[in-house]
Parts: sequence; C-alpha cells; structure tokens
Amino acid sequence: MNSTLSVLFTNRRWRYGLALVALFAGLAALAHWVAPYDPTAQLGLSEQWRPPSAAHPFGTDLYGRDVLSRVLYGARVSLVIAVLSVFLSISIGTSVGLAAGYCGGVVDTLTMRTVDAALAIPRVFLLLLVLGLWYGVDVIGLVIILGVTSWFGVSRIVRAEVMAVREREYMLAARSLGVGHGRILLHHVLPNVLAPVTVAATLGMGQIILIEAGLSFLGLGVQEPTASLGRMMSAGGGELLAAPWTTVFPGIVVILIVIGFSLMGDGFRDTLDPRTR
Amino acid sequence: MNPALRVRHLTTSFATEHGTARAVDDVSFDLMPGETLGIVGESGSGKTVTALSILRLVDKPGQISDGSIVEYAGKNLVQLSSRELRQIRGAEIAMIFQEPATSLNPVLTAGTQIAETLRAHQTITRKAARDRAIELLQLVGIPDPSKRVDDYPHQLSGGMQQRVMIAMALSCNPKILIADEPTTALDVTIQAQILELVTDLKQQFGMAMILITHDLGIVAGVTDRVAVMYGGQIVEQTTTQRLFLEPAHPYTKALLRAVPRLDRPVDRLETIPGAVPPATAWPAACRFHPRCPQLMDRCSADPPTLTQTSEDHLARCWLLSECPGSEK
Amino acid sequence: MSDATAPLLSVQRLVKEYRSSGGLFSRPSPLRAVNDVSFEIARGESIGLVGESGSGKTTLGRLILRLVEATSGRVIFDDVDVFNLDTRSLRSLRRRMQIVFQDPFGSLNPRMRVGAAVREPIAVHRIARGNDATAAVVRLFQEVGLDPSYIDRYPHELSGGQRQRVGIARALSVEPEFLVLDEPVSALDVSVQAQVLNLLADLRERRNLTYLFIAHDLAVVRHIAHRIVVMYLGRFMEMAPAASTYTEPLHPYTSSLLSAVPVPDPREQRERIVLQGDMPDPRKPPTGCVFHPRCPHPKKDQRCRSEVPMLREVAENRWVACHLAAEPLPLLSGQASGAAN
Amino acid sequence: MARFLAGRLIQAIAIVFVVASLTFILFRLAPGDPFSTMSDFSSASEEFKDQARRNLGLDQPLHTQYFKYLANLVRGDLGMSFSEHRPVLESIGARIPATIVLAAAALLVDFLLGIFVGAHQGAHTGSKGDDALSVLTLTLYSVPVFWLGMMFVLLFASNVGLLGILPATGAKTTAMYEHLTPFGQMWDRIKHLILPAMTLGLAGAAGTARYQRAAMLEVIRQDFVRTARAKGLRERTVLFRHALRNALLPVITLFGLSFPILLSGAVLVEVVFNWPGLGRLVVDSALARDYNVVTGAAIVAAIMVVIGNTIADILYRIVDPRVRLES
Repeated sequence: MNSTLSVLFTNRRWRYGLALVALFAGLAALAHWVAPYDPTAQLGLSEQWRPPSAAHPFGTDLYGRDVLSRVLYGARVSLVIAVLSVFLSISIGTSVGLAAGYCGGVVDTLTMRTVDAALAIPRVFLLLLVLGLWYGVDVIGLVIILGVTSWFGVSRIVRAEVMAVREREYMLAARSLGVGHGRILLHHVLPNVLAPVTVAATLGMGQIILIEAGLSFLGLGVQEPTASLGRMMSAGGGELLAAPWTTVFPGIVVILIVIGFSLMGDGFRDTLDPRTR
Repeated sequence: MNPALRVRHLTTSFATEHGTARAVDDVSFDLMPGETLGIVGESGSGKTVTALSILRLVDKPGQISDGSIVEYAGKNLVQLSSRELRQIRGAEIAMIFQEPATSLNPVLTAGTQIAETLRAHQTITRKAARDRAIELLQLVGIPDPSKRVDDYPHQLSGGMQQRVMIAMALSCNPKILIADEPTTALDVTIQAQILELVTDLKQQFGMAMILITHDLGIVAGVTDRVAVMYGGQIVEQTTTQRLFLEPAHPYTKALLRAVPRLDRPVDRLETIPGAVPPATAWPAACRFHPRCPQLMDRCSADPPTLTQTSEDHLARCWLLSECPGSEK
Repeated sequence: MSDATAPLLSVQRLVKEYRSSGGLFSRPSPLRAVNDVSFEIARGESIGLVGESGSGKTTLGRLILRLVEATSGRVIFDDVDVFNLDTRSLRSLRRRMQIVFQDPFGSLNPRMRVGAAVREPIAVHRIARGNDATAAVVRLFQEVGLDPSYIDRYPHELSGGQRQRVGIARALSVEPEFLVLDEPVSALDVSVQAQVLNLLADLRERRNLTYLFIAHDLAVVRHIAHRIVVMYLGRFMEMAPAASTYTEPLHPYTSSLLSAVPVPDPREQRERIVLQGDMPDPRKPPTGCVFHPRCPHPKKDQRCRSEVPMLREVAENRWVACHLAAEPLPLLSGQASGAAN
Repeated sequence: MARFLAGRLIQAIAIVFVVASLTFILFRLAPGDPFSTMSDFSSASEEFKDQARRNLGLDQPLHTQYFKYLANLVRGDLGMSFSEHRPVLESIGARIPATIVLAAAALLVDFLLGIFVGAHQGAHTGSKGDDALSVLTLTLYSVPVFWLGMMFVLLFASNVGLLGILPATGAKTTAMYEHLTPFGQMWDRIKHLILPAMTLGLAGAAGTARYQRAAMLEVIRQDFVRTARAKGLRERTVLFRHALRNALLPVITLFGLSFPILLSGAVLVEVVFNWPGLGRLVVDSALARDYNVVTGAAIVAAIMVVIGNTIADILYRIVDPRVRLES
C-alpha cells in the first residue's frame, strides 16, 4: 500500500486537493483557538450586518455575530457530518454491494431492484420525506438519515466491481486451488473493491457537504444556533441583499472544501487508471 | 531503381517518468518497389513503433526525434506538414493493424468506412464511393458484398473484419502497404486465408509491403527480405533465404532454434535465457548481451554497429567484426 | 489406490450447454460449447488438446476440474465421480487436480504479492504453516526457476514468463497429480515460450504428472504430448497418438490445421490447404458433420451434410469422426498413405 | 422496439411499486402518526384524533393498510392534501408543468454546453484552454446550486441586482401579465425562466463537461481513431465523426442518470427563485407535515425519473448499432 501512497503523492491534483482539505480541516479543528470571536456571541444591534472590515474580515450577521468565526465552527460541523455520514453510507453500501455481487441470484435481484427504486426517487425528495417525518433531528440524527439515504450508489459501484472481479481469471484460479468463499471475499474481492470505494467516499464527502447545505437552506438541516455552513448560507432574500457577505463567504468556503475533495477523488482515480493522466 | 521507401536513422522516443525511452533507435532500411520486407521481433522490440512512425501515427508522449523517411517521390515524411502528410496517408501508404475488432469504428458501417477513405482522397460522389466499396469488398473475398457493405463491424467475424480493413487500405491503390501483425489476433486457419489474400493482392496491385510480425514461420512464407529487431534496433538484415540458412546474429540463431516446429520433431527446445527487457531498461552496449550465449568482454562495454558480413547481409554483433566472415 | 492400468481420468459423454439469455420475450438459443465428448487419460500420460477459438477446448478443461458445471455427463478421477462431490470433498480433490491459465497476469491477483499467492493454497489446505510454509514457497520458486528474491514482488513487477512460472508454482503447491494447462505459453514471447515448455516437460518427468495440454497450435504441443485430440465446434474430430497425427492425419480438419501452421523455413513452403469460410456460429452449428461446410475433402457428399459422424477407432488407438476417413486423404497423398487401413 | 418498450413499462411499474412500498414503510417507521406530530392537531382532543385515525384507516392492521394504500395508488388516488384541502394529485398536477418547463430548459443548457465544452477539452487535452476550462468546470461542479442561484440574483436580478436586467422571482409578472400581448406574455415567461434555468443548467453542465471530457479521452486512444488518421482523414473528421460519436455513448447513459439529480436541484432552485413548481410544493408540504403530498410527490418524481431513463435508453439504441441490432 505504501507504493500506492507514494504514487498518489506524485499526482498533482491529489496533492492540491489534500492541501485544500487539510487546510480547512485544520482550521475547523482548531476553530476554538483560531476563531477571533465566540461564534454564538451576539455583539449587539450596533454590530448588526457590518460589512467586512479589519475587525470582522467576513463581516457580521443579523445578530451581530462574527461571520468568520461562525464559518470556522460551521466548517467543523459540516465536515463532521460529512465524515460520519459518508462512513455510514460507505459501510452499508459496501456490505450490500459485496453481498449482492458475490451471492448473485435472488439476493442480487432483490437488493438491486430495491436500489434501482431508491435511486429513482430524487435524493432531495427522499430526504424531505424522511426529514419531514423525523422533524427537528439533532446532528447525530441528521448523520444517520444522510448515511442511510446515500448508500445506494455505492452499493451499485461495489456490486459492479465485484461482478467484474468475479469474471477475472484469478478468481477461477483461487477456486481451482480450493480457496473458500470467506477467504476469497476477504483476500481477493475486497482489496480490489477498496480502490473504487475510496474514490466514491472521497467524492461522496463533497456531495454530502452540498446536500447538507441544501437541506439547511430549506430549513431542514442543522438547527440554530449550531452553525453549519449550509445553515449560514440560508439567509432570507432580505439578508442576502442587505448583507451579501453573510452568504457569500460561507459559500466560498463550501466550494473550496468540495473542490478539495473532488480533486482528491479525481487524483485517486487517475492513479488507479494511469491512462487518464 | 529507387526504393519505394528509404528510412534512415529513424529514432522514436517516449518521455516516461523514468526518463526518455528510445523505443526505436537508429533504424535504417530500404523498401524496394514490389518487395515484401519483414520486420520481425518479439514484443517490445520496437517493430510496431517503427511501423507507426512511418506514417507518424505514434501517439503522445512518443515522438520521432531523429531520422528521415523518404518515399519514392522524394518527400521526407518526417518533415511534411500535417496537410501534406494527410495526402500520403491512406492514399500512397496504407496500413492494416493487429486487432481488426478494435481498429474499425463500431458505430459506422463497413461501407461507410471504406467510402470515407475514397472521399478523403478522390473527388467522387457518395454513390460512386459506395459502389467502389462494394467492389472492394468483393475483391477481398467477402461473400454477398452488396449486403455486407451495410454491416457494422460487430456483425462480422474477425477474419471478415480484417478483410474490410484490407479493402479500406487498398481503396486508393497505395504504393506501399504496411501490415502490422495482420493475423496475430486470428485463428490459424483464418490466418492462412488472410496471408494468402494479402500476398495475392500485393501482386495484383503491384505494391511494396512491410510486414510486421513475431512469427518466423510467416516471415519464411511471405517475405523477400527481413530485418530482425531487438531492443529498438535492427540486429540483422538480409534476404529471407539467407536469414534462415545462414543467420549471423546470435539472437536470430537462438530464436530460430527456440521456435516449436511442426516439420521436425525435437525432444527439447533450445532456449534463450532471461526475458525481453522493456524499453526503459535496455542494457548498455549490446542490448542482447545479458542473454547472449556467445558473450564476450567487449559486448558489455561498447555498442556494436551494424556491419556488413557479406553482400546484402548486415548484422550488429562484435563476433562478426572481430573475425570477419567466420559466422557464415 | 486403484490399479495402475486403470485410467487416471475418465470423461464420459460430457456436454456443456450455455443458455444465452434471450431477453424478456425472445427464445434463448442454447450454445453447445462441449458436445458429447468422451475420452480417458492414463496416469503419466500427456494429452494435447488442440482447437481454434470457439472449439470448446477451454470449457472442456474447466469442466473436468468442475470450475464450470456440466450440463450432463460424468468425469471420473481415480474412481471418484467429480460431479457427485460435495463442496468439502471437491475442495480436497482440488489438491490432486490443478490448472494453469493462459494469461499469467489475469490469473494472479494484482494486489497480492506473488509469494503470498503461492503460499495461499499451502495455508488453505493446511499443508504447512509458518516457517515450513515459507520454506515450501522458496522450494517451489526454485523448482520453477524463479529467484526466491521475487517472493515479495507484485505480479506487475514481473515479466510475462516469470508470472507464468508463478502460476505454475502455485498450481504445484498442492502437489497435484493431474494438471490442465490451458494455453500456458500463448501469451508469451517466442524466446520465453521455449523456456516454459521445457520447464513443463521437466516437471512432468520429475513429478510424474499427467497433463491435459490445451493449445490452439499443433506445433506447441508436438514435443510434450503423447496423444493429440483435435476439437472443432465442441466435438472431437480426431484423437490419435502424436506420432501419427503429425505424419498421417486422419481428419481433413487436422490436415488443414497442420498445413495452416507456417513453417519457419523458406525452402519448405508447401502447397497449403487454405480452408474456405469462417468458423460457423456455434449457436447454429451445421447439420451432419459440423466441419462439412469448410471441408476440403474432394469426396464429401450428402452423408456429410446430413449424418453426424461418430468418433470411431479406425486403427489401433486412432479415432476419427469422419465418414470418409477409411480412405487416405488425397490432398496429402504423400503423407497419409495407409493411415486408416 | 415494441418488445423493448413493453419490457421497460414492466420495469417502470415494478420501480413505482417498490417506491410506493418504500414510502409506505418509511411512513410507518416514523415516530407517531400525522395526528401526534402535526401542529394543526396539537390542540385536538384524543377522542377526536382517534376518530380521525379511524376515518383514515390507521387503526387497521398494517397489511390491510398496505394493500388499501396500493389499491388507491393503482386508481391514481394519492390521498388528500391536509394543507391545501384538495386531492394530492390535483395539487401536484397544478405544479408539474412549471417544473417540466424548468427541467427541460435546464437539460438543454446542461447537455448542449456540457457536451460542447467537454468534447472541446477532450480533443485538446493539456492545452491552456483545457486547463482553464477544467478549473472552471470543477469549481462550478462544487458550487451549491442554491448559492449559485443567489449569486445570480445578486448579479442580475431587476431592482436588486448589480446589473438589474432579469426578473428573479416567479414564473411571470404578476401584476401586468394579463395586459401583455401574447408575444409579450411569452417574452415575459422566457425572461423569468432564464435565471432559474441557467442556474440549474450550469450546475449540471459542469458535471456533463467533466464526463464528456473523460469519455473523449478514453475514445481518442482507441485503435479505430488511429485507423481514421492512417486513412488520411482530416483531424476534424477524426475527432468529430469518429471520436465524438463514440464518446457520446457514455454521455447518453449520464443523461439517463441525471434526472434524479436534476429534480433534486430543481427543488432548491425553485425555492430560490420562487418558481411555482413541484419542488416548492414539496418543501412547503414537508415543512407543514403534509405527508400525503410529500409521498405523492416522491412517487411522481420517481415516475418522471423512470420516463427519463427510458428516453435515454431509446436514444442509446438509436446511436449504438451494437445494442440496436442485438435486441
């Protein structure tokens, strides 16, 4: 695996992506020390909707809170949600995909038809359905809901990969040598599936951040006073026009983080398939 | 007589992560009109890159870094503008490839692909091009050509696909045909059909042909002269007769002995130790020396040059220049 | 243990049919990849199975090892009915019969070091463990002519010939008696092909192995096979001792195959028999003799078109599936005289 | 083709059936029922709630509820909307045309722009233009679609935006619309459509371009492209006739897959631009706990996705002779 890592580091896109993600993850992790203000501290009406200045580089919001500080803490919330829900969705998706692809037959047909149907419901509709039913969930609830509704695509990727691996001659070779199913899954199938799963996970991080932002915008994501980046962008029309910085800066941070994850994913994919370089 | 093609010091290099690899290194040969020249070698010997270099079809990161390729009318293909080169490709010099299945465009019919070659080089109506395509399909022995002309490649067998490729190559009456392993992907009995077809048509059209292959049997049956390649270089070049009767280079000799043969039973095949090195790791001096059964001190120190051992016989080996004539 | 004269492997009326799924409403057309094939292999014998693509030779090899489930027929390996075994017994039988694949790169897991690949079956079958297993791997590497320092390499770090040696070492790790060699040298360079062919010949002798050597080319199996089987469209065309196959082929297909192989000698360019036409679609095989549409035999007649020729013994140990095989083949009159009398 | 369509129809019915079952299960998995969570009923007495549950059949065994639910679905009955006090199908039906107009316009922008940019990049990889476009598409691909809409509002919207040239809310001018000429009405609608469609389309185009570029790169190194060059064809012919035609095949697959993403995006864009479509309805209903509408909208959206997939499949069959002739 070390050789894969060293090859990864020669990939320019992966390095840039990693740098971006590391930068924001680092700032978010150190938000307590880096942020100039308490993100929930309301500095009073006199400080409401202040444009960017030396004291408030990203300006202040409706309640006079420092936008930069809120962005730092918000990035932390968004990243934690993304990491946890991607971990959940990848775990479910990989297990289901492995089972469907390796068992084949009825198991495969049933799970894949269900996945087809789930994928036919646009993700935001599905989330509105679920979040409408479980109204006012906390961050953990949100993570679970996001994770549980995001694994369908992953399971498809894994299944396709397992089917491809199953057709490879080394699977036949392992069977001909009397290697059992458990060992074949663990030593021959899984290692070959991990690479595309890693790509899916990396790209999924960006996607989940975008989805969470969208949900918060619709008023169904993280609830105040917790600041997620999405929540901060969801100011009403009045605020957008009166104090665009409250929306613009969190947006730029989201874009940079998502670009970071996309670059990492692309870079990783390039290393797996050297022809696209 | 002017050669149909005169290749001099052709060098094609690839920029890789491990430095520049000279996949084709200082290759020179003449192709006489009407002649069939075989270029034979194992995988990675540079034979296919040589063929692709002639029409400048080597993809990036490869590029021709030195040498000249002069056709019968005196044009140096290496220096032509892409517009001038286009007028040569497919019209004066045509090419057929190893994998007919992937070399034909899957979404265009056989007829379309032949007709578009005609229309690229001649002023000809759509209808006339189609009629000519049917004639060409007939010529290459495709049954029921007026129906097959509308077939897509996947509806044809491998042998039929290669026939379509040949029809396409012949469509503009080229002076030179380059065939890059034209039968390697085909079954033995189909291979025999295609080889027979190509040699017949070569006669009929009065073309010169370069046949790239790894199969010494095909070389023996089809070619007039042969260049043997190893490690990007020509190591031996002579008439086909002489190559098989009096091989001069230790590699050629060993290769001839290593081929399993139908015509004489052997208990044990002679082998060449080691494996063909990749272009990024070619040995210094003589590129064959680590595998050579007749290794001398000098072989790992200085690169041998291509020397004339007798009339019309060149070989790249120190054995031959140390005691000239001894290897005949 | 059974007595020494009994065959090690007996294949009886083996059939493999593939049902191509014809879609929701269309009728599936079955493809008979292997069509009613029977033969035996004696202990220590080496059989060359030759055919072009689509002949069913690879499927036959895999059927015998039960890597593919047969449609009907039986395979008896040393008195054991292979198709009647449960998973557990099958797994232990796999210690005795092994396979080497054509593409040494495809048959090795790209993410597994080659040493681990050879060690895996040793661990699975509990042949050795710990240092003993390591020592066994080293011994196997040496036996197939690989430097043991390659143990920690990945497949892509080896050359084609070295990878095929790993494939052979892996198959040998369980100490089998019978090996199916599925085109083991087709993907290799000429200069490396000879090395691997010699290695296989040496191993057979040293370990007293029995081989089913699959090839598309009669030249490759010439010096390793005792008997040659020629397959075409799922059926056996000819089965005879190697010596006679090469000098006096009985079946017109065999002689065409022999004639189609280019001989590396410009002096010996024979008059070739070039077969006309393509291999037929195996889903719609010709009636009668499957070879009749391409058969160059001058005497082929209505019977060839309508009646399937049975594989019959026309001389001692020489079997052929051709109505006309009792007569020498005029196309090869110089070679085939007296072949079937 | 008829057989293929029949097959797709069966598939579509199966998918709708599974979607309906999934929504039913979700519904029953949720804590409580509409009457215990919906704010409208918070002050109602337990007796009243029980009566209401009986009226809706919520007191019956699960399987009975399930079959009734399916039976109603087959009749096209998606239940009543609590907040709009009319059948769900009516609420949804009133909103669908606006969403279809928006989605169609966005699709046009998405694929026309995406294919053009991606093909251009794939044909000139490594050039400065390719690099610049790559940065642009990657950025656009990473932008939250509603935020992009907001930025467009800031930039272009009349009265409020910097340039102040386009309306940014609703599908038509509310006050003066009736007094406009038919041509004026159409122009008014187009003006209202531009910003939302551009927002949704650009976000999609970024993904399409990235995909098209990769497909083009994949095709360009195929043997038949080399054959086309060896024949002496012009580079433009090689790229567009030979390479692009094949590189469009995976993009058609993407077209089929893009419908759910498009509809998801439409929800957000409709909210930003106050577009009177299905998306706004479903958000408002979700916030108002009007479950029947949300469920119905999810089913209708799934049906739209299935229709989109079928169109993509048919397109694929038209373009790829290998699939066309096998069936």
